[in-house]
Amino acid sequence: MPKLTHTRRQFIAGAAIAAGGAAGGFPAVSRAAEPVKIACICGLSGVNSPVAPAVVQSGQLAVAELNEKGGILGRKVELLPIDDNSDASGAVKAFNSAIYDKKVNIIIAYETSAARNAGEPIAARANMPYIYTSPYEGGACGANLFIDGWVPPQVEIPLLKYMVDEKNLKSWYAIGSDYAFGRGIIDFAVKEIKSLGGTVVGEDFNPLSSSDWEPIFTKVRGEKPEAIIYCTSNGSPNATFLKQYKSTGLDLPVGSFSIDELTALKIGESAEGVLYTADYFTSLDNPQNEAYLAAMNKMFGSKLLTPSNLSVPEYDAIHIYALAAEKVKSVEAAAIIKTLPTVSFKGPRGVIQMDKEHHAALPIYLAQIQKDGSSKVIKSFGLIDPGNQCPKFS
Amino acid sequence: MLTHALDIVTSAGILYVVALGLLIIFGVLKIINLAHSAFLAIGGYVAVVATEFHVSLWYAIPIALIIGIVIGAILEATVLRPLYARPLDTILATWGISIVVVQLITLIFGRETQFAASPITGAISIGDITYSEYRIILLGLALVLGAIMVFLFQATELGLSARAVIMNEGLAQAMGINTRFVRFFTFCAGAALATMAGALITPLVSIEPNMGLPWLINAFMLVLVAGSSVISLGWATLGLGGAQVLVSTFINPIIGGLTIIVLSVLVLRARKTL
Amino acid sequence: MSTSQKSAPAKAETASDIALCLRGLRSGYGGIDVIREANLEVRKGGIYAILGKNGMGKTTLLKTIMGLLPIRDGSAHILGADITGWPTYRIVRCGVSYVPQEQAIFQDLNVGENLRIALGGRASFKERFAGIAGLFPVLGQRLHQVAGTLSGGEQKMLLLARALLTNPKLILIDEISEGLQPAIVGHAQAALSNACRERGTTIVLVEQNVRFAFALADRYAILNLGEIIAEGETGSDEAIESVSRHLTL
Amino acid sequence: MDLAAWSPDTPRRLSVAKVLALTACGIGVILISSALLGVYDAQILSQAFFFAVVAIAVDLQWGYTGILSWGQSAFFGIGVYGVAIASAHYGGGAPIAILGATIAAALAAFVAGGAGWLSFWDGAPPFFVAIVTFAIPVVFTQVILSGGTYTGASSGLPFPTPNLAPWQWYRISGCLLVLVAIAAYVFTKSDAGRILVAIRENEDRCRYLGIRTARWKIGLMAACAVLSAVAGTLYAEYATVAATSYGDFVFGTELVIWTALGGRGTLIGPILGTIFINYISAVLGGSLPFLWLLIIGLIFVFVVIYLPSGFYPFLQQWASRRLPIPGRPFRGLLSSPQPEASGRPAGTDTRSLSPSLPAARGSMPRALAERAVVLHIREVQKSYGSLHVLRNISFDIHRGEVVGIVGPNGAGKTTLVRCISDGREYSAGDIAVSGRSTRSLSAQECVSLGVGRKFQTPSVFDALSVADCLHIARSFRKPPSLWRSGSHLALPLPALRIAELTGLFSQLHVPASHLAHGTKQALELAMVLALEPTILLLDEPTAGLTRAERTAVGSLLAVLAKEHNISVLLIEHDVDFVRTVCDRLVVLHMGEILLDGTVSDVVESEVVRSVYLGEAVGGT
Repeated sequence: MPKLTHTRRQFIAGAAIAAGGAAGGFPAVSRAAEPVKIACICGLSGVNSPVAPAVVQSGQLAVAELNEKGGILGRKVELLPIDDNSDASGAVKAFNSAIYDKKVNIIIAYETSAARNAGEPIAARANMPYIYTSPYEGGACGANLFIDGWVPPQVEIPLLKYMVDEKNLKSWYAIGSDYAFGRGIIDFAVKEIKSLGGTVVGEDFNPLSSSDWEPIFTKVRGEKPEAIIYCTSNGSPNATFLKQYKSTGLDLPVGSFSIDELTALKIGESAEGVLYTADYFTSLDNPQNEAYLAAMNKMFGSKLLTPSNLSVPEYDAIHIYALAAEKVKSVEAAAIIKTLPTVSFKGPRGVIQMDKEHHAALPIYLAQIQKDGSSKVIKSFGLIDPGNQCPKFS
Repeated sequence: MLTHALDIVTSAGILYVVALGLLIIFGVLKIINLAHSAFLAIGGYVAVVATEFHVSLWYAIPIALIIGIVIGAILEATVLRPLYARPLDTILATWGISIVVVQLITLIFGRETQFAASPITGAISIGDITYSEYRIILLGLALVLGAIMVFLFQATELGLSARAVIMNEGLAQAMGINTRFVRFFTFCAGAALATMAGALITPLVSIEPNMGLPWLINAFMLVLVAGSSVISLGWATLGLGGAQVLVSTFINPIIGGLTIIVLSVLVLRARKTL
Repeated sequence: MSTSQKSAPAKAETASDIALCLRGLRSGYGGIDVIREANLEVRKGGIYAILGKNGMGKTTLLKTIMGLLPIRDGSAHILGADITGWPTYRIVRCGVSYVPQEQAIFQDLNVGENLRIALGGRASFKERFAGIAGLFPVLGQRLHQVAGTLSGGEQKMLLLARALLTNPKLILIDEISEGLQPAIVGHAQAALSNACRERGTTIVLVEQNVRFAFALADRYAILNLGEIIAEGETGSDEAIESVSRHLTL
Repeated sequence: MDLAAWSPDTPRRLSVAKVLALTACGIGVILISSALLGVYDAQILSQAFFFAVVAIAVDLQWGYTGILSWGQSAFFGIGVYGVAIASAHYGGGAPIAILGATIAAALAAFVAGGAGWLSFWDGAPPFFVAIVTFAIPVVFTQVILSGGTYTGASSGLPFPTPNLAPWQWYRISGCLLVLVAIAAYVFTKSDAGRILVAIRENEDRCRYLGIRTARWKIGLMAACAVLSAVAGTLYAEYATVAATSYGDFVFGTELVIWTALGGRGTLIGPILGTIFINYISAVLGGSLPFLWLLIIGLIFVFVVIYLPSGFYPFLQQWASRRLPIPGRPFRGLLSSPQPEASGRPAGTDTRSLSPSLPAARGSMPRALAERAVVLHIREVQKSYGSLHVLRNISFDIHRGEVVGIVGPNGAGKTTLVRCISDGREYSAGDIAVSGRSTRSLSAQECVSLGVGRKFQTPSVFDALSVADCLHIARSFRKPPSLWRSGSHLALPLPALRIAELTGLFSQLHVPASHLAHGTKQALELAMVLALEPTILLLDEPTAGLTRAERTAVGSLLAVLAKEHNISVLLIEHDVDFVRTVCDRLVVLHMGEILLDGTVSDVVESEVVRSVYLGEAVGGT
């Protein structure tokens, strides 16, 4: 239990300082045989806590795989999960702890946008490479910041093209949760629908705290669109939206940018028929995914938390980091930062290609939710470019 | 037009069900029960457990009611009774209870959103429109619940005692009413109504440890505007809940979300009584 | 009711004739003792008047007996039972009715509810009300009227009816005659002496209205600054003189 | 009015040297510890220091003044966003950031003032402000979330900030905390701080001392909002990003919890509570986030029930039991500049004064007719709906006259006193004090016209010392200082007489709660007299007093009227008392004046006699 003793010593020392007493210096530790430390910062408490443990598991598998092959540059790899309470103040603490206390080599984090925005400047000042693994609204740029989750163009363009062009649904109602992600996604979707020749007859945002979608559905009834596109915040509003939608008796095709495989499974019948795109499904038929799922099963057994497109990017990111380090034969920050945009990795999602604008081209798939809540992949779009996220880097 | 009217009355019904437990505790005990949101969450999780055992929500509701009574009884005896002489501190203590309950739920069920099977998911046709069947049912339940409360308060000995305590606790004692028991019973009933409401709203909302919080402040405001009468709570939910629906529909849902809070505070300031 | 009937004879050996007994009673509000060292014995079946000017502690004395104020020192026995420290409802349930002076009715409840509250479901309202309806004909017609809309005199009648409804052994009445028309005072007087005569109810009156008190009571006491300073038979010659001395300006 | 001033050697008084020494000490600790701390500890503690500044704001409102503010986080959040929006959208640089901070502080003050105005109406229950402030963070969060790219919505708003090292932030936040804590300490010890405690202790008494309590509370809320916003602006520079979690409801409740656990009303308690809990949760919370919150919740409930004043006072008591500190000797007043009072030792037996005074009443210096009318009451009515509690009340009181109101229970005596002391109470008619109508004037405004009211049960400020209570009574004459505590107490002669005669001066530093009942009554009377009233209203001034004390009070009133020309209106039941003290009696019966005449007129009146014996009065 080395971690626990460390914590206790730190606690006692800190408490002594907090109480105004003097504390002795920390014993100097030789760094020669130090392992390569990866901070997995994620919301173990707060809104992200339902997903965060699965992210940690994904990371633990990646680290185990690396260590089995001899680690990175012959050094052992260690994963340090750190809680950021899914918010900005938690992220400030978590990033400071990772960088200054735990002295990690890289941060690979699954976080809310607020937490990312709070943590990123801290990482930037310390010149700490930082891979962000959440799907997000796009446009986050930092010299040290890399993203391997999806951004709106990657999921939105294929889904809307499919629904507007192939299914010939021209009249749309767009609904979102009122926060950055919801607004960003819906704004992009509205533009895209228009450029595809469709019309948007209504656009509404519901406060995050609200669980009543009825007034919006009443407006939808009045506008009589042919289809609905929505993006709520993850988890709970998704469910309230779909449950209440189902009970309105409106029977329109629905496209979603906020649902994921696990949530759909839990919502079940109310989500039937919803179309959505993502970069990962557990049912993906490729050897990497099969191997990944088998390894996860073996490692965690009954404690396994079902992987999803939110947790797999952590696994990919750790491998991407390892590839970059091996490529430049160094874990030195400047070298890593320079090399990361050139790495590509074939993982459970398929081929991931990091690009010059610090985002990743990803394989995208279309799925429809079945009556039992499972997601059936009905189309594969191949590798989709993230678009111009950070033109200043290219 | 019809849908707007349905939106207003059904929203008022939901708010009524959610605020009722808070109202009777405020009315009789004169305390603000911040643990109300935690009680709602307990009700929600009863529905989750029921789903896990493949029990219908209709059976989960009486179970939620019983659990609410038990929890109410324990908390009244251990936390609230020592604090009746310090009513302001009950705000703090009930908030503390709320933290404890929410964290216990989190430790048991995890932080993630849970789902409860709803007995009714469809829509019914009213005139030329379709409308959520469950919302209509919930409105009916709210009316029934209101009628039961009116009956209990108006026509039973215990209700008479409770009204007497609301009006004049000292005189009620002098009439031979065991006010301590009335307080105890009221808190249990308030907690039970809250847990039941938590279970009742599960077909419309999703369940997570903090699910009660968004309801809490609106419920407060409605109760303060309504005073301590189960009937005026009906009018308050209809008026303020209706205003919320109209603002959400015709202006936007974001301002709509603040309607009840803002209007209530202004009404109370203008009325200058609670 | 039934419990007190059973328990009263058991303790009858020690205080068979005494309905109310106070020994060195002390109580008050905050830092003040309003009642200091009050001693009193009221025989069963009698009507006892406690007289005194404003602010001498009459209301406080009744509240203390009723358990609405804590007893700081001394003891109180009712019908042989030591009720020191009992909660109010228990005292009421052993056969005591209390008629407070202020805020004595539930204004927003109707007459019937105001009456029913005193019964607390312990007996059939119809039966009991039939027993006293003859004394209060007005109330019988107005059971559904909101009590706050009754006239002052009618409200006092309601108080008396409520007090008698429970068939109490002991009634404590705080200034029932205050602000009443002479006719109604006479009515109240009749109702109370009837209760005493027919049912053997013990009545303790706190009064400023000496004429009313003396017409009803057989004994009186004068309370001054929280102490009983005089006591006696109302029929005696010195009674009027003593009362005049203590009660007028 | 003659004033006499003292400089009591107040142990509470703060010297400049002490304040400077404390400040130097605090800053020294911060500077030295900054060199010893690891980077991570410095980071956590910096954040805790900023939060502790907001906890001080919560404590000033809640612990000292009794305003439970659940929403202090919103003002912190406003500060954070003020700087963030200014720097992110209008160019970086210190001037823009300072401008943003200033606007944010003004906005915070405005919002807090508005919340105060919404919360503090007459008769508002004390929990109402808690509900209103509960709503502020909810509104704040909603506004930020719907602000799109302008506020950064849920993503937070990053903006350019100066790049300072962790220990630099540690020093900045630490020094800020020390300075704010010292300033708050000086403030709470000042005249103004004393008024806050008085408001918490007894708001009604404050109103009838002419203190505009609602204004004080609104002002305090605005000031604390500014303080929180300023902490927020600096914190924003430290955090480099604005996020809703800095202003949300959860943070608001956490601040209250930290304050409650540390010990409200102690300043140091909430500071230590905040630092301690933040530090521990950074260390423990990481590995056991949910369990940690559960423990905090349980401790909070426990503290609310069993240690309502919090941990710090508890530890202090525990420590003082272990290490007994010798009690401070009394350093009361020994002399007074008044010639007739000088030489009389403090704590004079009040009884020794009484005998000579009633005799003095016989020789009136001037005829009644010559004297000015001080209180003029004409056809005053008070009704609740159709119920008339007072009808057609008219009488005058002249300068230096003592008038008693008598009458059986329910006659309307206390209602009449209330109508005279608060112009909004009467429904019709007119009351004039020294020729100026009080119609629809508040109690505070009536005080400034010269009405002094003493309540029936002694109404003083239990937590404050006798000297402080008297100071507060004087504060309406002189605006209280925000930083100085008045070192001398200037009292008008009548107040001085009372204080001296009743031995209050020997107990100047005794908390009012420790006074005997009679001395408390005297203190309240002295407080009311400190207002320099022209008309003194007393509701049963002898209730609960012993016979000897009654006599003493009677002679005091006689002195006030005869020597200081103060008019007195008193409600009284004790005939002997009335007989010796009053020039005139007004008999009230069922809301009307039955008789207005001399004491002997009234005592001999058959009508009055029959009213008192409860006989029907002539068919009226």
